[in-house]
Amino acid sequence: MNVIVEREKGPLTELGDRIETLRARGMGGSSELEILEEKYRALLSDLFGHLTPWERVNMARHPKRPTASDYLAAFDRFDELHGDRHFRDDPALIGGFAKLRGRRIVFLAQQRGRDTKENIRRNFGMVSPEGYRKAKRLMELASRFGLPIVTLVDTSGADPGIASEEHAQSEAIAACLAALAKVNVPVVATIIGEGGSGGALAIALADTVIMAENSVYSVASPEGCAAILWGDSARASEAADRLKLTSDDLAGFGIVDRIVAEPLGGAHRDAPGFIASVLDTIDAELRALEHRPPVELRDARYRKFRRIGAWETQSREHATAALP
Amino acid sequence: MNVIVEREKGPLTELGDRIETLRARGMGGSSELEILEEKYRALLSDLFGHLTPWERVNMARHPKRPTASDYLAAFDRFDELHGDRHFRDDPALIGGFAKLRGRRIVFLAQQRGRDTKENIRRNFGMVSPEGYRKAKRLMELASRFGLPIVTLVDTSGADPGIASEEHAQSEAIAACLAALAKVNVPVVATIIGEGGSGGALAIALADTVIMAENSVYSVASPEGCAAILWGDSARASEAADRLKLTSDDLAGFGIVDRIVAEPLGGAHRDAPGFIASVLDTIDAELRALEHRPPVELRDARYRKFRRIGAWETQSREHATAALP
Amino acid sequence: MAIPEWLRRLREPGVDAEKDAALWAKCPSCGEMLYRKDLEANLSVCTKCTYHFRMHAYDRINMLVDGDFVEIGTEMLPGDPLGWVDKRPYPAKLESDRKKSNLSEAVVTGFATLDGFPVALGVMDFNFRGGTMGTVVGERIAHLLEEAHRRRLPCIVFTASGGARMEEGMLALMQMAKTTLAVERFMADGNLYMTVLTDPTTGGVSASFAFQSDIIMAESHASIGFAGRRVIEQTLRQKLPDNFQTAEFLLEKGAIDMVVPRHELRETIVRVLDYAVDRKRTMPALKAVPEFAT
Amino acid sequence: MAIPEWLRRLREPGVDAEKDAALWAKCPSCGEMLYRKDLEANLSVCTKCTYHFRMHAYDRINMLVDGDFVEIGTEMLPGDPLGWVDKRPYPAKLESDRKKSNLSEAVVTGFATLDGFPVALGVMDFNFRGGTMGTVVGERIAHLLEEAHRRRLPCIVFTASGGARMEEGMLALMQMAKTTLAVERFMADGNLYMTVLTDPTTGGVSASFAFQSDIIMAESHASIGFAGRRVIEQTLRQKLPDNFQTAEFLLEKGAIDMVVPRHELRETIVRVLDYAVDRKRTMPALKAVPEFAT
Ligand SMILES: [Zn+2]
Ligand SMILES: [Zn+2]
Repeated sequence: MNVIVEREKGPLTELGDRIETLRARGMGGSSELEILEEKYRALLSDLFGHLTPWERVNMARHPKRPTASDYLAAFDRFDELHGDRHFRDDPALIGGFAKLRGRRIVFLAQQRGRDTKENIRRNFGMVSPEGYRKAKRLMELASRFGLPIVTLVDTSGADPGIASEEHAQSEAIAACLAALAKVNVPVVATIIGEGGSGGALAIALADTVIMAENSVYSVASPEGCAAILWGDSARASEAADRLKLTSDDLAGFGIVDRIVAEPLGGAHRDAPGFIASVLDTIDAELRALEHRPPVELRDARYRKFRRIGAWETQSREHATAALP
Repeated sequence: MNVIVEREKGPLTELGDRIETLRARGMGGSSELEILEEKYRALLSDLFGHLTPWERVNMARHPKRPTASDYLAAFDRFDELHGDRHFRDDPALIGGFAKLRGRRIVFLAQQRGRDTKENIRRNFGMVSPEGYRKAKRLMELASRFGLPIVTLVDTSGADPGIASEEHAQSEAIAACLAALAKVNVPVVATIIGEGGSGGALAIALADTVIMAENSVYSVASPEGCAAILWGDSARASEAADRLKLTSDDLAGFGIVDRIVAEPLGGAHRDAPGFIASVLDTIDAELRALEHRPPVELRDARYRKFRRIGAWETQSREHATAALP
Repeated sequence: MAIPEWLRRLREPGVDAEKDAALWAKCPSCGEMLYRKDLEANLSVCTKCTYHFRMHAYDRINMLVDGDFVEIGTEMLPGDPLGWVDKRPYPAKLESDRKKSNLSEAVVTGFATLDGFPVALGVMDFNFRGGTMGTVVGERIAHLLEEAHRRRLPCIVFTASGGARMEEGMLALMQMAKTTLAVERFMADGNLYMTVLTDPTTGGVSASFAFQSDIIMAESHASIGFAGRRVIEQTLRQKLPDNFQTAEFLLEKGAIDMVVPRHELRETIVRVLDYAVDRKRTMPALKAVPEFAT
Repeated sequence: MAIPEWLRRLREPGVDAEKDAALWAKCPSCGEMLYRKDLEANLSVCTKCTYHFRMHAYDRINMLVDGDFVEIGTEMLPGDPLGWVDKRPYPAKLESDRKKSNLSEAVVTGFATLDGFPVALGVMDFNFRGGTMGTVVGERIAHLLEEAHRRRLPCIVFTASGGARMEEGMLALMQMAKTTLAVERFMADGNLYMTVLTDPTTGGVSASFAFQSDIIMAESHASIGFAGRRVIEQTLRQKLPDNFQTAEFLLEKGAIDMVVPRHELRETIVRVLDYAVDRKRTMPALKAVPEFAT
């Protein structure tokens, strides 16, 4: 049960319906409608003005939240490329050539389904080794032809099935990361929904990491974390508090470079507008990166991630003394 | 039915048995034994002195003919490396680090079985895409660390099964060839048994190609060729005549650089001696190649294969006139 | 490229020479009788079931290029290095294929522009010795790649092949090595190499320059594989599913980038060129081809 | 490396601190009661069934190196960037792991020689926070690779990890990126990078520096995978076969180069070094490490 979806039911939906009805009757601009609209905004603000980390997790998983293909629809053009050349085309990871704001790029994204049937086909956006190998191949293609790489992250995590283990999921993710470490072109990754652990990072080792305000990016799912800590996945909300998985937290750690504000109540309340602002942000970041020479680009990428982390430093003497 | 195995039965076996018996009785050096030995040599020469192409095909497929692992046993050392890192380790293609005559190399070979059980495990030396991908990986490893590549070719052809097609056998062979085209280290390939078409060539795009005298290397199996030409695979012998698949023929075409003479009656009649002379030849060829700079090596490889072929040249005017 | 009408007629796809005069062609897939003019106007795609008839190399080139096509490599013609005879001598087979197909070999190579993009273009034709690769196919492909390399032009090759050409024995097999080396040298320098696999693409061509490209397209319904379907069926003694080795099957299995219907082929190729090729770099390059110098 | 006897005893593998005084250990695989001295003398491999007990990092280092081991990176110690508290505060967990394992973090890094080959060596230890990767593990691995790179030494890393360390949140996950970048920069310059996967190697460590190496060995019977076995079983609601995710299973599945029993590990590593490393180049390099300068 999604806590955001639940909260959208009842008064908010009622109010929304009434507004719709009045609008349909041509009462736009009437004072009655204005009052209702004002009420609606106030209610939205009450309900969604201050979201807890767990509420953001639910926002990130909202069934109506725009998925990669919704973003793609706002691109100038997309030509999908398929397959790992060895074994399978993984529909959970889409990729190909694209044109965005007039710029030629290589596009990669985890693709959740927008309904049950598509979710099954897309494996709920959980990528198999074949998907990561396709991604790696396209990253290398991008590097070969000097095309910037734009990725959209939206997955609860890499596929944890038997076949994925048998086909060396670890190697596939590791190779995908290694490919991003090597590419000679700008990489801009955007967390648009759920950024689940290594399966998300595999396409997010980027020069610039953008995050939608209500998306989350986490080392483990709150449910999994709660199960490990307290043997009780129902305490996911508490785990979410601790994991520091919100865009604000991650910007604070230097893990996220840019946050794109969402409409009150979440991206799905004005999908076209929100998508446009994400694409504008990507466009701006690419513009800032695109003229940097490859060596400089790779060095900056190295330094960026090299810096991330927090630890204590002991004097070498002390450290040495404490250890054999 | 192998025509060579058939020919080995009867008088030759009888004579051999009698010689064995006398030797066992301590009659070495006796005139009786000498006469028999003389007879034996004469019979060998009668039976195997002049082999037709089809007989050589049968010699190449002789069940007692030394396989890759027999050669490996004469190396200083072998450390097998496994797997394509994605899907499977293919036992039909063995590879790894090795030391040969004191030289560190990367070794690759098709491995037939030496009995039915091993043949099933090794898929009769017919390599699957995973095997070629392992080979490609090890070729790149060799190039990375400056180790020469030594390959032994012994396969009726690439595996033609459903799974191999599903896992893109074409791509696997093509990628293996491409890897050999790129490596910065010397490559010496030796056809030790059957060199069956593209599945053999995949590990034989080499700076030096050596051929055991009675091995064969063919664009198609004689049986397959006969089936296509006359709808009758029983006419394989005739097809073998036409295909020009013997070591002599191929040396004449510039496809094979060195031929290693076999003992009368085939390599299996003195396996250790023959293996030693093959390894000596490989050693000598590596010595000739090993100090050439990578660029020169790759250029020579390019020119070597670029030259192979025979065609007519028409004056450009004529040619142009003949075509729209 | 001006192809005389009589020659064009000689080269109607998927039809025996004897039936050439006929006005109708039967679709081997749905059985529909198709009026030849309609079929031709529809790029040899069945108007009823979208079955893709095999296309003659020059028809395909006409379908693709903006205007001129400057052919190269025509001076290389097949010899008979093995002195091959089976039911007929190899030279006689070559001669009759030449007449039947009006081609000098199983591949046509040259330069052209596609929507303004200068490219090197190779097109194989199944009508000549089943598109098999002998020395001349290998030579022309390698030559095309070298000429494209010199000019830094993208190279696009349409494959259609039954594999290596038996009648040239191991010299034919060695063309896999030759073309591979040429492809690698071409690609290593950052040039775009693209292949379009058409029906059928198998054997030595499939396992060399067909699958070594940056982008692999396949034409709808094309049959693509290493081993022939019949070989596999005979080996396994079982019937294979209908979609086995089809372009659509290979797309699912991840082997190729895209399946493209013939009607969308040109625009799709142009879009890929637009993504991967720097127009500013290649435009002056074609001027080095004398025929394009004007 | 001189390890005091009392410290060595503290670090007996596979045993709770409480039972430490006991003279006997029970093999979790075959149930055999093993005399500790024998077990230790046998490199912590069960003398009856060859079950490989997990090894303490320093014991492993002792088993491998010729003589001296010069540890680096000890000045980096874990902080508490998230102010993490669950049942206990993270710093308290760190403190008790420090005491229990006598390690300052889940990886030990430094320089040594193996049969005369100078190498950079990293050894993870499951006894510290289940070998999870937090900032300091990432830092020490990256630092090791940078120092090895500077000296052009081969680098060998023994992995043992439950994945990324939850208590450091996304800062832990980012160590996958950090180590990947360090590995790639190291390897791109032609240096040998080898990993030995020991029990268990999973999650973020498995999906980064464990599987990015030139040569991947795994210790016999080690459990290796991305997702944990229990996660998969819970998701699929079915029991997995016993050999699932074992080193031996992965060898069949082509994921790793070799499975090596602990007793052959040292000599196998040395042989690989002998194949891939130019002794003449690396020998002077170690002299740049002050402790090896003599
Ligand atoms: Zn039809
Ligand atoms: Zn035991």
